[in-house]
Amino acid sequence: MLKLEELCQLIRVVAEYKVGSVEIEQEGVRIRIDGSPVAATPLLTGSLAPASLVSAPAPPPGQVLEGRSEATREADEGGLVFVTSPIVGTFYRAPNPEAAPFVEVGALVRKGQVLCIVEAMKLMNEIESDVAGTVVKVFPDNAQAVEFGQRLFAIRPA
Amino acid sequence: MLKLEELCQLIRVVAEYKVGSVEIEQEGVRIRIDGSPVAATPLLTGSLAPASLVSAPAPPPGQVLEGRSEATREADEGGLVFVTSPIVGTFYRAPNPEAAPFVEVGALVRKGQVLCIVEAMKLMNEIESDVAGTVVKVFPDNAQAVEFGQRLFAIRPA
Amino acid sequence: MLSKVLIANRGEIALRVIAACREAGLATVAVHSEADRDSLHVRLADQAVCIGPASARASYLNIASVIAAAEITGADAVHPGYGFLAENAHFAEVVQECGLTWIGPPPGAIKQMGDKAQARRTAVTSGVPILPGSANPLTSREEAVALAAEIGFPVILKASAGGGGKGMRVVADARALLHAFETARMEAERAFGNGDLYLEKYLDHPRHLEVQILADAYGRMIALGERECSIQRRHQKLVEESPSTVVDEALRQQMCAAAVAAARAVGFTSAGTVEFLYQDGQFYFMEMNTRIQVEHPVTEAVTGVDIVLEQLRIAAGLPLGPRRRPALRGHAIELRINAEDPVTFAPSAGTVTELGFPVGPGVRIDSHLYRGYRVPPHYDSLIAKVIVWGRDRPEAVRRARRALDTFLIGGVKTSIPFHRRILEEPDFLAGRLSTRFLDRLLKPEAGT
Amino acid sequence: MLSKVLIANRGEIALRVIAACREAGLATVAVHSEADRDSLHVRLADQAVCIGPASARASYLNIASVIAAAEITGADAVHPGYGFLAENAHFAEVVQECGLTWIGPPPGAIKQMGDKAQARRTAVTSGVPILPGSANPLTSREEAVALAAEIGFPVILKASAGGGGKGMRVVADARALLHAFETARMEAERAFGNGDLYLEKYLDHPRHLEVQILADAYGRMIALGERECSIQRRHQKLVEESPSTVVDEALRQQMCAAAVAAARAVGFTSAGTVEFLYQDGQFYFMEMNTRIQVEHPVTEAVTGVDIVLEQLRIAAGLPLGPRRRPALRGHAIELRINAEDPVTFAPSAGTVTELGFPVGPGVRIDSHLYRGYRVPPHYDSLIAKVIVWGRDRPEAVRRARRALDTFLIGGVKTSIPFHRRILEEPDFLAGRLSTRFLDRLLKPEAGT
Repeated sequence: MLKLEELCQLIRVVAEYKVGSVEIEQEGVRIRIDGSPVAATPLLTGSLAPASLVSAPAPPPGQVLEGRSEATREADEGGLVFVTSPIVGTFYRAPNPEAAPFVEVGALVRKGQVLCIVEAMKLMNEIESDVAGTVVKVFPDNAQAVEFGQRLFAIRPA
Repeated sequence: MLKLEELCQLIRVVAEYKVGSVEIEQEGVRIRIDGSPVAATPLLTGSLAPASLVSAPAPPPGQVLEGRSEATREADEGGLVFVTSPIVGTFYRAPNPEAAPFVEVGALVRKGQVLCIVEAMKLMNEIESDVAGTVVKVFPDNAQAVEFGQRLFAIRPA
Repeated sequence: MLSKVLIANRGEIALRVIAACREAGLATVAVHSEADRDSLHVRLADQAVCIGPASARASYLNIASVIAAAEITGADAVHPGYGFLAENAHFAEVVQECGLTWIGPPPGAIKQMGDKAQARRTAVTSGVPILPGSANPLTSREEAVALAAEIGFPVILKASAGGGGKGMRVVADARALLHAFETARMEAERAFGNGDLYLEKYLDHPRHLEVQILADAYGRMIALGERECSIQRRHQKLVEESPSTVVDEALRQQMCAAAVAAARAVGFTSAGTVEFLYQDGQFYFMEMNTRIQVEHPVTEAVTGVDIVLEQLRIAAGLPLGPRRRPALRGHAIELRINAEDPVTFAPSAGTVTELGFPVGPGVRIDSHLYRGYRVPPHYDSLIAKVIVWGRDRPEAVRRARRALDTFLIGGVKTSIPFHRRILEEPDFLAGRLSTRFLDRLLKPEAGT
Repeated sequence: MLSKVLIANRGEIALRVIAACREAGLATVAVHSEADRDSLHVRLADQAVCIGPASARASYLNIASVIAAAEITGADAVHPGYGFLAENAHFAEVVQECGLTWIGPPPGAIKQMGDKAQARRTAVTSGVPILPGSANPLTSREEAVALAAEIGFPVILKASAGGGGKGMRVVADARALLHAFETARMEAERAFGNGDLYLEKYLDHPRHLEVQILADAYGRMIALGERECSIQRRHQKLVEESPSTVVDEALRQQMCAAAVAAARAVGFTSAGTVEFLYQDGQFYFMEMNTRIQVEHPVTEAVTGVDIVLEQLRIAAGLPLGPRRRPALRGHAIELRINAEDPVTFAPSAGTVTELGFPVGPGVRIDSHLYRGYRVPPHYDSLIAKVIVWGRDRPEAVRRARRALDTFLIGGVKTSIPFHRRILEEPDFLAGRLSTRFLDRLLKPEAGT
């Protein structure tokens, strides 16, 4: 069926032309693009993407797309909540190199519990969970640089 | 089935023409495009639109897509056929200013019947109907300039 | 030496700095707010970091975020562009304290020129003329009259605490001054709870002229001639040109010497601009901008010097490229195209649905627009600079008209029609300019 | 006088002509094929007429359609741009017979220069040097050797009826010539059924130099100096510059005089270009192009003259703007950006999904691109011209690199990476150019 690049192009067209929705069904595959704008902006893609700072799968181009698909995702994935970085800096999973990570995938966290540290200008900023639930995914690697708004954790609310 | 580029074009047409929705089903493939605009359709601001030569409602953007959108239109409008101008020139409904028009709205025409004249470089080019049927609409005014491909008549085939 | 420059800005100036960095062989880091994710500067830079939400305060003005972005990308220098943090001496200091190179003047020079009263004192001690007036609040009508006689009428009374025209009076002679003094004092007293007045020479048709300065770390400082920036609306420049129709080579030499003297007095390096008011053959120091300016391209067009590239060279510890003040060749005009209603001047955010840039000789477009770009409502409304060059002023004007007439922008309202009108004004064509130029042009508009 | 100009072209040159018309105060009519409905020239012109389907033959080359479009819009003049009908003398005649002004040279001049043999004879009678060779087919080996000795070795044997290398031999001396003569004759006989051979001086590292001419209806004709166009791939120019690194003022004067002599001999008016081959201090007339050329902007950049505007002036019966040959100021380079694979050179039609034009001093972009534009497969692949100017050649080269590095085009492949490579070639940087320049550059590429 459609390749990713083609699908992206399709989404772009849907968004640019502000079409309500597009559905494609073929060989048991169903694609539905809901054109209602979730938030901002069309996405950037392809070969021209700047050698972005961040090597995580999410970052600059990605995020825009994600914002768009969140509504769908929540339905599909059972209402995940994403904890994003409130500052620019370096992501640490543990308070120091010898210590165990604050949280692992599968851990139960309570609201206000420290999930990680983001270091900026020599300051260690503790990032707390704003929801109680189970950690489903940790997005950045340890010691990876993170941008403002970048996804750090996915949590399934309790 | 449709190629991506074709699909995109379809969406563009749906959006541009503000069509309600389009569904295609063929060989187990189903495509549905919902055209309800999500927000305001972007348009070209007045001042920038070139003082186009042609004042008819259809022309420039429309035509490119005609061939393609006819299927839909036929269903909606009862299978109209459009006679377009094969040359650039001046449209005349009658052989001379004193004569009666070749055809009027409501007239029955046979295939090959002269519908009008388009004058170019002092030559009077007779335009014949390529279908038998009833004249439903005459698009240009008499003595109006017409472009290549511009709609001249709508005919409901007999 | 520099190797990677973080550009703490957005829009066309971010593109401009990235271009200069490319030419200099430097890697670049863009920073951007969430509203600017799809901006060209993000695409064009080698790396990009989102530093905050749309609000400028939380992103482009957020010093900690900008510095953190430099840290995580390994940038070793910061170019501030104009606006935002460009004249924030504290930011410049933080940049330097973090071991990064500040591509701008020494923080001390920014501070000294940033305090307007101190800047005027600096001008005076450097022998640069300032607008004559009272240094301290006037103690009596009699003192006011004596001082006005010394300065020469007309003069203007202003409230020390004031603004918005309250306590302000333009007077043409001693009799009028005596008459106005108490009223103005009362008005000021009522408006601001402070009746202190001061007095200054009044210019009724001043021109805004400015001199571009470049200075390296080795004591070489040159002026790149003047720019005429009199066409302003509420202190926002709309049209700039070089040379000025009123400046001959003798005056140019005087103004350049004065600008250099003022800049030298604060130990200035990098690129900056000394702004003057000019009327009736006299020029008066107003202030110095210690950064690259929006209108720098007109000077580039008539001198051939790449001012941003020179900033990079200077910051890298290289000597200035040009060795002496270059002659001004031909005539250049810049038109600042804003996304705004050309009649009401209300900002016009929205999506650019159509775009065609002008082509042809003598036209440069610095713009971050593309078709589909959404002009965000959060920042200033400049969307493109049209810079034209001609062998003489009439040719530059013709090319400017051509450029505007062939610049297609759909989806947002722009100032193009307003600029186009300016280019037909007899006073503009005759080079009869003053900061009042637009007052006259806008007055009839109010009635329509 | 003119009032409304129909532009019988598309793409960037249509925009360029519309811009010049705007500057001259002339109304414009765009014509376009069905494939070009959404093109900028359609949007920018005052009126637009669809003249046929995508195929150039049925639209842009369709004389009747173009004339009919002029008739129904009331256009009173036709500018042909370059390519398509630009050098079609019959079209020029039809335009004039229809009472329209032809913005180009007299049809007779187009015809005389269009016939390459006649053009060479014109050059000879005007005292302009041509590549020495045999005027008629060679009758014997002995005649060939005698002529070769007179011309000087190396020489090249060519089949009169030929092409594609058949019957072609480059020979370095008399012995080799004697040896090659019969083989070449037999090869030609077999390939073309005609064994006639002729002989010409062989240039093994010629430069393609050309001189821009402007001439008005009052007998004033000036040359605007030379352009170096040696960087070609299959006779398609890719990079042009002015001045040439090999032309000094004395040579420039000679070449300009020769160009003017050849143009005068055919009663030339409007804008045209005389093309020469150059090697080892000698130049030889090749042909004259009787139209505006793609690369005219480099001459505009170093002279300040708007060549298209001059065409309009001349056609309107006005005298030439410039009074004498202008000095060439600084250095200009043009890069022709094509929508093509930078390695295979296969055309790359498609939709432009991302677009960012270069900013900064010394850069001019003539392009009809916008984001979302579909590059049609029906026409030539030129999508943008990048013209840079610098105070000297090294600065122009640096700016050219900067412009390419900051020119974002997504969705179609472009020649930008190939152009970028050229700008790093030691021979290019040293100005060691010849029409063979790209042969060497392309050879290693074949292996990868």
